[in-house]
Amino acid sequence: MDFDALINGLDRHTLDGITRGSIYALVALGYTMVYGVMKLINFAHSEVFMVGTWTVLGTYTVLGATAGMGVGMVIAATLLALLAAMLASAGTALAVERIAYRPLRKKGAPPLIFLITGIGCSLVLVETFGQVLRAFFGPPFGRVTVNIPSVIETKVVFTIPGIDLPVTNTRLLIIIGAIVMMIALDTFVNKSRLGRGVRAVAQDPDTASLMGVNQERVIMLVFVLGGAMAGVAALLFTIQYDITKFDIGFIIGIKAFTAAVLGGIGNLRGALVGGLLLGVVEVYASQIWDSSWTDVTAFIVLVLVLMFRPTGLLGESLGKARA
Amino acid sequence: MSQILDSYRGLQLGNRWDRAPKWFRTVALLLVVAFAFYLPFLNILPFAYIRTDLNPTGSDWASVLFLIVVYMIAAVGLNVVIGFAGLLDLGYVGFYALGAYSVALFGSPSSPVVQALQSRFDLSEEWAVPFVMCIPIAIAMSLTAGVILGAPTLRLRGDYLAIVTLGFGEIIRITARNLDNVTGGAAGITQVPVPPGPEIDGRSFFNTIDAERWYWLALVILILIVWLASRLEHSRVGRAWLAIREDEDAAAVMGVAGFKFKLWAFAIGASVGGLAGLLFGSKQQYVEPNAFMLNLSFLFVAMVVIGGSGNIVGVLVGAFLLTYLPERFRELQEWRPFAFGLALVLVMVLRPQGLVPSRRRAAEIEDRRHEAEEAAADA
Amino acid sequence: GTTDTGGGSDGGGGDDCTFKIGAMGALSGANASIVIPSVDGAELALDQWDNDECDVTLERFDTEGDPAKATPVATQIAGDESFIGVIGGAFSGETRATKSIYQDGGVPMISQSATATDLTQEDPVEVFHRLVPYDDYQGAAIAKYLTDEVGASKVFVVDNSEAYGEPLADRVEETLGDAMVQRDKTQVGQTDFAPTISKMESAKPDAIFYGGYIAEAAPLLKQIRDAGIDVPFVGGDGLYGADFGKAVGDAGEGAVVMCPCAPIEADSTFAADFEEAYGGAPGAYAAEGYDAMSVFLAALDDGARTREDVLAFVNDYQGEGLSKDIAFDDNGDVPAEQVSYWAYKNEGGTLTPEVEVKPES
Amino acid sequence: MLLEMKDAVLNYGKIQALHGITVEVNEGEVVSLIGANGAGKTSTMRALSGVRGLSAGSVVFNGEDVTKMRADQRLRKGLVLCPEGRGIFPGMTVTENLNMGAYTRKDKAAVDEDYDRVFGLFPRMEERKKQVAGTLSGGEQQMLAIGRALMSRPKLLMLDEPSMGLAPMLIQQIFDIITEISQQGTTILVVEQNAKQALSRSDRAYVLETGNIVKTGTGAELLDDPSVREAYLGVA
Amino acid sequence: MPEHEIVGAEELKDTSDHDKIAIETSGAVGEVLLEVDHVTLRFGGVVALNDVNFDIRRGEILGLIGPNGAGKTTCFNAMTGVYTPTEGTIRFKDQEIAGTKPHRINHLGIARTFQNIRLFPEMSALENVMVGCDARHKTSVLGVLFRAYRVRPSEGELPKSGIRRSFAKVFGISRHTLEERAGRRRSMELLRFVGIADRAHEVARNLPYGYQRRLEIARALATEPELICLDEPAAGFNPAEKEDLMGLIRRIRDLGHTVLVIEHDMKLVLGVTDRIVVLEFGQKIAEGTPEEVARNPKVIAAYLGEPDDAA
Ligand SMILES: Nc1ncnc2c1ncn2[C@@H]1O[C@H](COP(=O)(O)OP(=O)(O)OP(=O)(O)O)[C@@H](O)[C@H]1O
Ligand SMILES: Nc1ncnc2c1ncn2[C@@H]1O[C@H](COP(=O)(O)OP(=O)(O)OP(=O)(O)O)[C@@H](O)[C@H]1O
Ligand SMILES: [Mg+2]
Ligand SMILES: [Mg+2]
Repeated sequence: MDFDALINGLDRHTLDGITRGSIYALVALGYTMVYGVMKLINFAHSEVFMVGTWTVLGTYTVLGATAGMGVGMVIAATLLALLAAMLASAGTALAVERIAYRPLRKKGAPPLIFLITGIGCSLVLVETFGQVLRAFFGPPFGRVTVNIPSVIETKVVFTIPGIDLPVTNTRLLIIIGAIVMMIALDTFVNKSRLGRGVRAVAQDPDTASLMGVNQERVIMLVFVLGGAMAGVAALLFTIQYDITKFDIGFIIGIKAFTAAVLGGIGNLRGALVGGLLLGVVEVYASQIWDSSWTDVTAFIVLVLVLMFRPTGLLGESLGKARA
Repeated sequence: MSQILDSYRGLQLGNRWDRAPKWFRTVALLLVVAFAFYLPFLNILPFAYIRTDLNPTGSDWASVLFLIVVYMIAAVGLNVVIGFAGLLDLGYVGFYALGAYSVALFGSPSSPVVQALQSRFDLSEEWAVPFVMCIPIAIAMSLTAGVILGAPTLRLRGDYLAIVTLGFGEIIRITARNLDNVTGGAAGITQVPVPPGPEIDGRSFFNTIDAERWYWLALVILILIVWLASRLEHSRVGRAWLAIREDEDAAAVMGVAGFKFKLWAFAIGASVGGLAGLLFGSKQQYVEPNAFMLNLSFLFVAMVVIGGSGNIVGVLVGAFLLTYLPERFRELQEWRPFAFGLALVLVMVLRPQGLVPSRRRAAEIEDRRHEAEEAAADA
Repeated sequence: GTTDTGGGSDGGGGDDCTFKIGAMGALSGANASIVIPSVDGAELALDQWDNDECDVTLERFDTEGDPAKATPVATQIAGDESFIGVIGGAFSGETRATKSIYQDGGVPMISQSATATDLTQEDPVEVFHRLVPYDDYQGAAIAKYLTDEVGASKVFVVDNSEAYGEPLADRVEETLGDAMVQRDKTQVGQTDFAPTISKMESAKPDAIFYGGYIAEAAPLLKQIRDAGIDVPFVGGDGLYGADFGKAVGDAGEGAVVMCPCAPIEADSTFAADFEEAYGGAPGAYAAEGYDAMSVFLAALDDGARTREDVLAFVNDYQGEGLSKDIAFDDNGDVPAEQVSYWAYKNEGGTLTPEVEVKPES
Repeated sequence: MLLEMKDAVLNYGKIQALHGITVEVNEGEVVSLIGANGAGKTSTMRALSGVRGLSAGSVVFNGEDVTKMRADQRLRKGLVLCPEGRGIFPGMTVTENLNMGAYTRKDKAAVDEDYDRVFGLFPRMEERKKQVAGTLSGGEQQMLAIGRALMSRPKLLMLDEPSMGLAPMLIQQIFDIITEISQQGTTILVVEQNAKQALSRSDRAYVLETGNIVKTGTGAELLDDPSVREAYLGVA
Repeated sequence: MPEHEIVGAEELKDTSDHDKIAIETSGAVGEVLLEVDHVTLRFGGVVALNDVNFDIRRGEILGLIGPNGAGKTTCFNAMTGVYTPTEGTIRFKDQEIAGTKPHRINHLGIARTFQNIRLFPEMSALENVMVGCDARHKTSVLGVLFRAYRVRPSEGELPKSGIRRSFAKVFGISRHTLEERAGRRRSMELLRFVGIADRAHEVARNLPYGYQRRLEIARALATEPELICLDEPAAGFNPAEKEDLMGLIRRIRDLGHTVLVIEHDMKLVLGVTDRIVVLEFGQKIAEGTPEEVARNPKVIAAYLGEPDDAA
């Protein structure tokens, strides 16, 4: 155990943790929104993210984007990739909803069944990139790790004075991007009319429809929004890590789901808090021990939090009536 | 439309079974059991087509049968947790791992734990805890783990429990991987002991070649477990679980000690899982942390749900199909995971009540479906 | 314990020479790309075999690299007398789980890629042989490369916490002794290595060794370079493969991969034949797969017709293989002096042989 | 005619709850629906509001066939149900619940006016504006539900047992409010167990028995009908 | 194994036999059974109960009335362990129960129904009641699994046929089996008692509202409570049905239970209760016989309004 390493670089590790956590938070939004409305863990959401990363790769390839382009080109390519990733991820999320969830909803199936079709969909999507597309198109599809050009070159943009902590452009982009998206989404759900509809369906679908809320539209909206956030996460992820892989979503998905629960699943702000906290806890843990213990530490922190706050840090946004 | 007919057909079969005279049911059950014991030798066409070794690259039929039965045991145990008590456990593999690791840690002469004991108590190098003693150890370890995990977390509701259990499964695996000097680390432990038995042809009774003996052993245990589990289902315990599942607060006010019963479900599920793991580790004679990845937990849940959560027969069918089909259709090779995922989605979308649903669930879903259909006024 | 239902062959004794050879490993799943080329290599050896008397087929058994799936396969092979040999297991875990089954069945094994030390050093079985040196040797060779060729005196050692990377890094650490500054671990599936990078920044190493696979090495290396750490990066044979250069991109320029595999000349007949048959350059352990099959075929050429015969032949085999000069010691290992280690440098996305390293034995 | 439901059949799984009933409501009327437990009153309301689809029959509202419309589409046309058991949103505050009532409305100023109107009718709601609705007492929830329904400015307001669980004084009040709303021009269809109150305030009424309409007439007629008196008024 | 045999089909024919479901009580009629002692309960700023005092005497039917939001249901929740009072104590049979877990309180002898029905919707009516009966059963989980606890059966409990009969004679019958049988019998009896035995095997969700209300009562009775609390049992009933319910409440008392009932229907309350406690804004404003309460001007002002003209 090495607490010195942690204490000495606390500022830096915190920044590392926040960067890591920002991506968890964005992906966690998808889990939390779907859960909030449908009381369902969308197991295929990790793959919604994965599709996003491939879309970024695809966009760069089509545009011929590489490292070291001019600033204008970089911005254009990044924005296009963002748009494409958001569209592709949202589309995937919607497709999953249509194929795997809607028919079950129509049949009034219990939640466990959704879990299994979710797992099934996840497997199908993973295999689509790992096997099906490879069989038809060959590389880069397949089971190997693929490089994504670092269109944005990592540079230190400024140093936080006082603690002398260098901040790179990619980090800044990730953190700011995540927070901006969170605020936008939160405002939308809490302030807009459609957002109110989302919350109404979350609490009582039948009554919501009696208030004039179109339930199907709301559910679609939720998947689209969650998917789009996963698309944003995908772009930010590729900017920072430069790779993708057919099963890249698996671990991030589990982490993001953990983050959602940590913050209080169903609660949008909880996703942000949970994501950042999880990221920070993980980085701290890898300093104190090493990365082989991060998951254990993270889960133990989760259990401790849940023991004192059984509905997560910020609690469920949906109140519970008794007797 | 055909679906509706299908599900009714399923129901009727169950009803007819219930209405059949008792002697008929007993005889039929005995026949099924006898057939199960005979399965490894099944060689009469066309039935033999179910064997997995027909294909030149197929795997040994009896070994596959053994694995199927081990997974069936695990699934029946998990069904107590998910199907009966309605608790979503996504870390069941943790208990399975504990069972396997217990027999390895205490029974294998090459395990660090045994070696520590040897040097501590001046025992010979061959000494290890005998297999028979490993059984209570394995059950006790997984049961204790179940209680330790359950006690602080069972108060959590539904999906919070899911993620905590998922974490538990990972913790077990990662700890086993990281604690090199206790568990052998990532390389695992070899020389896991096998059950005692007479020597035949210079080989111990439970050896690596005659897999059907392992299968029979597992089958006996499965039958025992199924028998006990069905006792639970149709008793005050089963009713209490059902009541908790439906409305925990109301159940408490009716005198059902929710926490106690949930903990029991967890403990029972855990020990059955441990038992399955023990069988697996012993047959394999080798355990390593990567055998207990998260995916296996999902697979166990899928077995329970696809067959018909809550119904023991359904769960057995689910475990059978999900283990058997990938082995039987080896020729699909690297397309198997894709086909598997597709099958999961298709089966569940077409038969959300499970392949062999419990009658209660089937009726429930059937009713809801009618309602939902009519509710969807915009066809 | 199996009844022979489908297998048409009545293999076994007599002069009838119809046999099967099994190849067991992860042919599907995430790790398949490390295994398939070696089995292709074996197939190529069989195709090129010139023998009128015998009819040999290669059967590919997929284990997904999972010991639980491998044991039924092993039992099947052991129970079917028409199998006179096995190529595999490809990974150490499945090999550990199955070698006692093959031992009980008397089936000779030649592994093309299982490198765990204990397989031959701790509890050796008679039937097991392998064409690759075990981790201890490899670790020593890597350490030697780091100190002698790179001239490093402060090496930062990282492993992936798994059965492959951890013992390898242990051995590197052991050999390096004081020349190692710090050790860290990563996880399979990890993408963010900020904690490791910050440790590196404070340790200020003059070289980095990574024992792990490509999926993690690529982002790790990228993040190392992003952080401005410009020291040599060396990986074990887990990074050996055409994928490495592609996955790591520009950041991987100059990274070194150590492999106990001699370079296959791009214009050699093997490379050309392989390319023709499988439409690509020979991948990981293709030559070892080829060699393993060749040894079995030589046994049949020699008149071996039973498992015992084949086993005896393999035990005593001596000959020149594609990958190295082949002979097995009592434990089933290729003696150290016959093995060559090569450092391959990633240049423009391809691994080009740089230098040969011999560990002191 | 504002609303006409013809030969409606509604099933719950194998159970048939409505056996082809016909209900009509004219503009400006107060119509009540009475019947024993399980007679199908709630089912009728569900069918009218679109929460459940019909297996057979049709619903015409304001001259338009709405049989195939979803509940939210019907609401936009002015057909509003205040459901049995209140169906408030337990996790939203009182204000947010009322807001939901005005979900489809865009006329901000008029909405604000309606807030005042609702708070005028139920001062308790104004006191509890910020309370989470799930923790309101039974009667308070009922007030909230009615208030919320009013927020959508219905053409036809359907109330399913509005007096259920209310204290005697409040029951009076609720019926007074119903009369008041009706006088302000909203057509009302009300299901009630409190048959005496309901009948005395209705222009017309239907009596439902096991999924069939067995009687219909003006409120006064039914009040005097001996069989109705015996079965629903508790007077022999 | 069949999920539900048609038990009690023949039993249905004979008329209800109250002795079979009457409970044994351990004290004298008229003594204090439950005492609510200066109980205050706050939710954040809302004071739902404010220093409330009253007691319930064995054998009586006590009414609890008050305007909406007065704190009646909250009072039930405090008595049954759903909420813990902020201040004050609740004693049942001289035992402090405030803060005790709901299931423990049930074992002590208090049962309740819910204002918004909370049955186990997917269980049959009979099973719902059996869950209640189980509260009094002793077999543990291990007992169910291994059935080692054997009881020498009486003649009536022995199976009729040969082998099983001798087996039961030698080894006894497991307590679990006997309890299970007794539970079924009693549950059926209770269903008949509340008048819904004809749909005993129907899933609770599908029962009409009135049946569900009565099923809740049967389920509560099954736990053999000394005190049974009914929260608005007549809500949604028409006058004729209310009349029936009044009879049922009286008969429940005759079985030996003490009854506490919350109800807004004054006709029912005045007609059936022995004593009434009135709450308003969490405070007790009156207590007394129905006649006294009905005349009390405070109650009229706060609750009844001008003389009730409802039927
Ligand atoms: N969701 C449902 N599933 C199955 N059956 C139902 C459902 N809802 C109602 N029923 C059945 O339909 C019939 C009519 O019920 P409905 O609720 O319309 O009666 P109601 O007249 O409103 O009675 P109440 O006065 O009790 O509210 C009853 O027999 C009831 O059991
Ligand atoms: N969990 C809670 N949080 C906050 N306030 C609560 C909670 N539960 C009840 N209350 C408040 O306490 C008061 C008493 O509620 P209670 O449910 O006891 O009323 P009641 O007398 O049963 O009324 P009704 O006759 O309408 O059912 C109400 O004002 C209610 O809003
Ligand atoms: Mg109704
Ligand atoms: Mg109340």
